[in-house]
Amino acid sequence: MKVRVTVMLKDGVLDPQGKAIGHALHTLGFGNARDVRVGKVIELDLQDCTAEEARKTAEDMAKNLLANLVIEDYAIEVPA
Amino acid sequence: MKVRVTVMLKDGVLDPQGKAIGHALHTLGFGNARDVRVGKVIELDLQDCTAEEARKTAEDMAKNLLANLVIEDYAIEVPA
Amino acid sequence: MKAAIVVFPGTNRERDMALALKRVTGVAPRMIWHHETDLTGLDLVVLPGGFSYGDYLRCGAMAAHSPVMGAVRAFAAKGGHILGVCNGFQILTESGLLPGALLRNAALRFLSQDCYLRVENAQTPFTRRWAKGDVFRTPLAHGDGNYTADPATLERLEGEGRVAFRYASAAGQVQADDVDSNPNGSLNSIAGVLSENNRICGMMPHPEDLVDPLMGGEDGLPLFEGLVEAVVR
Amino acid sequence: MNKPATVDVALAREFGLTAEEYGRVLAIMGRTPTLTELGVFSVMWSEHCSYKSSRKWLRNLPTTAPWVIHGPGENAGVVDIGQGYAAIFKMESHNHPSFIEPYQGAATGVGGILRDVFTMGARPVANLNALRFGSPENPVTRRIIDGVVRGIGGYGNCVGVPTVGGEINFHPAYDGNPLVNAMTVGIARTDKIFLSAAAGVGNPVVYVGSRTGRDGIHGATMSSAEFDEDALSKRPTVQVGDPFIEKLLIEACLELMATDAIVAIQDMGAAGLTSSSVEMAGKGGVGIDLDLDAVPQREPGMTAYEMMLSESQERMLMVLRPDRTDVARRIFEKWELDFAIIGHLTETGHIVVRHNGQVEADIPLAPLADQAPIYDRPSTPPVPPAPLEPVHAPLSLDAMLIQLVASPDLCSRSWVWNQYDSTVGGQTVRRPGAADAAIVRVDETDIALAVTTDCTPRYCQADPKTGGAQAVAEAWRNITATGARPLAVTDNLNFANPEKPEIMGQFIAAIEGMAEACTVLDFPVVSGNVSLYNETRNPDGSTTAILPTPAIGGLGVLENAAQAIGLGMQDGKDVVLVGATQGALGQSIWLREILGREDGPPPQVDLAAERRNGDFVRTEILSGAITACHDLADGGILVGIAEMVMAGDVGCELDSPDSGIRPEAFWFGEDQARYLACVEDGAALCARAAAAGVPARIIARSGGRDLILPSGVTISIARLKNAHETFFPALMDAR
Ligand SMILES: Nc1ncnc2c1ncn2[C@@H]1O[C@H](COP(=O)(O)OP(=O)(O)O)[C@@H](O)[C@H]1O
Ligand SMILES: [Mg+2]
Repeated sequence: MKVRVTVMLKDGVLDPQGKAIGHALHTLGFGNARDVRVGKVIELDLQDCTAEEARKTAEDMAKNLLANLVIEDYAIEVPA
Repeated sequence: MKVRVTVMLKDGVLDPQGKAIGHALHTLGFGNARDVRVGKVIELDLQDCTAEEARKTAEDMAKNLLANLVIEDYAIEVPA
Repeated sequence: MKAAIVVFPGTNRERDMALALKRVTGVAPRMIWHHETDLTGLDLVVLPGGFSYGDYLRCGAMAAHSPVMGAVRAFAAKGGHILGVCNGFQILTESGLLPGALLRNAALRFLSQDCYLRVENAQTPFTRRWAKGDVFRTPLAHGDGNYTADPATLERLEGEGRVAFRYASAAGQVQADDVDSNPNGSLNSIAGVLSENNRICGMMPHPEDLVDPLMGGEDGLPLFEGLVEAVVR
Repeated sequence: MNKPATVDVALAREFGLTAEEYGRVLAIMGRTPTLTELGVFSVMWSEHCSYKSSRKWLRNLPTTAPWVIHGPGENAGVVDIGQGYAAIFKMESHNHPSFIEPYQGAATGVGGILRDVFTMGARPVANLNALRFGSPENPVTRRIIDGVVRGIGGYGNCVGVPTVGGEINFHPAYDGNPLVNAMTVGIARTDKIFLSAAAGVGNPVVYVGSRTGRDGIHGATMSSAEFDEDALSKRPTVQVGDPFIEKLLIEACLELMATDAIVAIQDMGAAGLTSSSVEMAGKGGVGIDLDLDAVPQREPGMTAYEMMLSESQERMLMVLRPDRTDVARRIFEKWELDFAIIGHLTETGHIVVRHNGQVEADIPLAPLADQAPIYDRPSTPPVPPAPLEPVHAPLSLDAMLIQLVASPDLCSRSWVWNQYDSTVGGQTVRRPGAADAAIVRVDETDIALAVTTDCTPRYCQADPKTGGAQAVAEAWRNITATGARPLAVTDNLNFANPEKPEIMGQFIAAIEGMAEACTVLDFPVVSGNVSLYNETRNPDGSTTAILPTPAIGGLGVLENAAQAIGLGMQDGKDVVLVGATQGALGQSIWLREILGREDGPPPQVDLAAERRNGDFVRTEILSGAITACHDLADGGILVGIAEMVMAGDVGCELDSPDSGIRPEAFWFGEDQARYLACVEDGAALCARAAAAGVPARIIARSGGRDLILPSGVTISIARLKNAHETFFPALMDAR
């Protein structure tokens, strides 16, 4: 079961990387780009489990390791 | 228009992060995790444009700046 | 003082730390491999700098789950003294032993340079050799040293005197938005924080790399000398 | 991958072998080789692995001295530094990969040179680099600098080896072909040095480190070919480095080296498993059988050809004592690294490669090595440069100085070195910028090493022989200026296409100059690397060659680290100029930056004077008379003074030159064999110099917060620093 965990900085935590990319995009002529945020995505395959179990496991992984809840939020996708 | 660009290392290119995370997940008891790959996700807002234009612009951004096509692939999502 | 240094895969400043500790205790500290869990008889546990697990995912995230960290937690609960420097600080925040988190440096580049620290609380085992307001020089070398915490946490840290060190100019001026004196962009220029009982200290710069005139000075030495005094029984 | 089925001369050509070379392959094999065999021949006979264009000339370099333990031929050079310790060091290029993917190219360059050093049993203690970039005006340059600097830092910082020095030049000749040369220095006990010659028929061949993937297949042949637009389509050959694994590999190998398990060991560098297995067996005069099914693999379905040619990083090959394989396995398991017995030594004298029960290659090793092509390529001697016509200063002295200290080749590199961890290890006595050579103490001793990289490509372009000698002399001088005794060099000879007679002529002349300098200065070459075909094919069919760039990595030793001195100006001293000044402005930075001209001959290199002046300066440093010292190079006296002033944060007042030389030539001429020295008693030093036949004169008195010119014009330290520090941040962090 393929799972995708996306980890983004929380709203309110400054994202200098997003700011730098936003700036670079503007210089490159993409003047209409706004609110650029950068995060991480972790893709993996979970063996022998249902979509529901996969979601539950990914949730555990995110809380335990993949995200630092002090500064980050996470989202989980289990493509059908 | 919200746009999301996901940038992952090409298949076959070594992903040291993914490898290390996979290893850590195993020690944490997530023994059924396989093929862990790590990428970047860039979320942004494109002003004054249609979904189609947004996709096209994001494509340009990915090729020009967001992805390093030597070693990375990208994917674009424009949530409806 | 019986001191030990924890070595994780990818740790790389354990030798520097050992030189500093040996300098003040006269004996080489014990090296503890991250699989070990026996910390009995120790006065001080040091989590040194480096790139544990390559700093992949987040600095310190994977090391925080190492077997030894369970023992470090128990050691802390019993009032043990713990020093975390650089990657060690990141591991302490990742494992929840210290509040807050370390983000990428504001300029998004690795920084290796000297900085100046102002001592904010001199009533701790780590700072007792200094007076409040003293300024000392120390090298720093990190890519993720930009300290952050949520407003409530920050208020508590500041209110309880748990900011150990702040980045400052050579003259002791603290100015958070000045890249020269606060190079990584830390909130309130925070360079080091303390646990509630003042027995755990995490800091980004490397006082252990400035304990020998040959290497350019002894500005970092008081930290280690103070520790010896504080934990000696 | 999509590969044609038939092995023939056309395929051989695609693999970089000429028709004549393919003919030799057929003669050796007595049959049509298999694809894997052709792959083995093509990489072993590539310029990169066989040195076929350069070998004849490299023999002219002096390589011995009483303190040399191993010269060229091993993975790295080894010199005795006293008290039972040896320094092990080498420099290597990663030019082509760094153009294609600057971050990974530079990072894996650092990883590769580290392995060359720790494979011999040394703990790496210092990294350096020598970088050449295209014009700062070229928009590509900025992207390349950014990636290369991040890559060097990203790898070196993570493995925990301090990056303590290097050099950077800019020139449009490097626009399409930057140079990234990385150097590593390590320390070992003289009785614990590990070599690569395999021995002991039946002994197991062991693979450790990362798994093998389809990385960088044909990297070795690519680095032996010119660049064209196709280069960018060769991108899949990019390798990604994993410094975390390298760090574990260093620790695991050093732990194993403390036992008696290892018979022979070699890193898998260019041409990976092929070159390591062929060279180890070849050097030991034994055969080797490999079973590729046992090779740890990252991807499914890899062919024998792919595994033999893969350049996956962070891998080593070892021959072990059979009764110690379990000890070794336990160590590598502790460090969570792959460990696999993938073959054994035989008495056949052949390399035999099996995969899926099939023999994929069976090649006799002796002819593979002995009959490797060596070329005596046609060459034309370089044309001596015309003398420089008289030139005149268009600006005031202070304006020219400010312009020079702000120029790309002379400005502060702190933006660069501040991204490199220079203190990890706790042994860095002098960091970048603090002395002419970096100083690193040897753990548990008072000994310190002095290390530097140097080359002045514009001199080499104008006169390759003088340029070759100058590069060696400057490295020797940089070491001397710290008080250390120069011991030996490693080199990285970066040149363009050797099939062009004028390029071959440059190469031969540069080596001639290097050889003379190394001989006179007792500074033998103990390791090195050759990088040829550094040119770019332009869309119109013409080519742009790089400037000839024989980068020199120098190493010296101090018995007592505390005797090392820096270059920062000290308060209240006499500043003495040691060495003769003629005012040589040909090929000077002044000529280029102020008048926009690159012509004339480079400054002469008088090796006897270098030796005499340098030996004098070193003696005076060790006796304690000279307390700060800076050698003179790019920019001449006035730039040298300004650098000392900025480094020490102490000003000085200059005397009038009254030398009979025009002021711009006196202050900015680049005559060699010169030093600036801070001393308590300048007159006494000058008297001792006169007795030693060394020209010396007091040129300034230090103190205050300004640089005061003989005219009375004052330049504040702040103004100097502001000019000096602007270039890199303005170029790189422009928002
Ligand atoms: N790429 C680099 N990496 C690290 N340090 C560097 C680099 N380039 C230059 N440096 C350091 O900057 C200082 C000045 O370099 P350079 O101008 O080449 O000195 P010199 O002309 O005296 O040999 C030296 O300390 C050198 O090691
Ligand atoms: Mg130099």
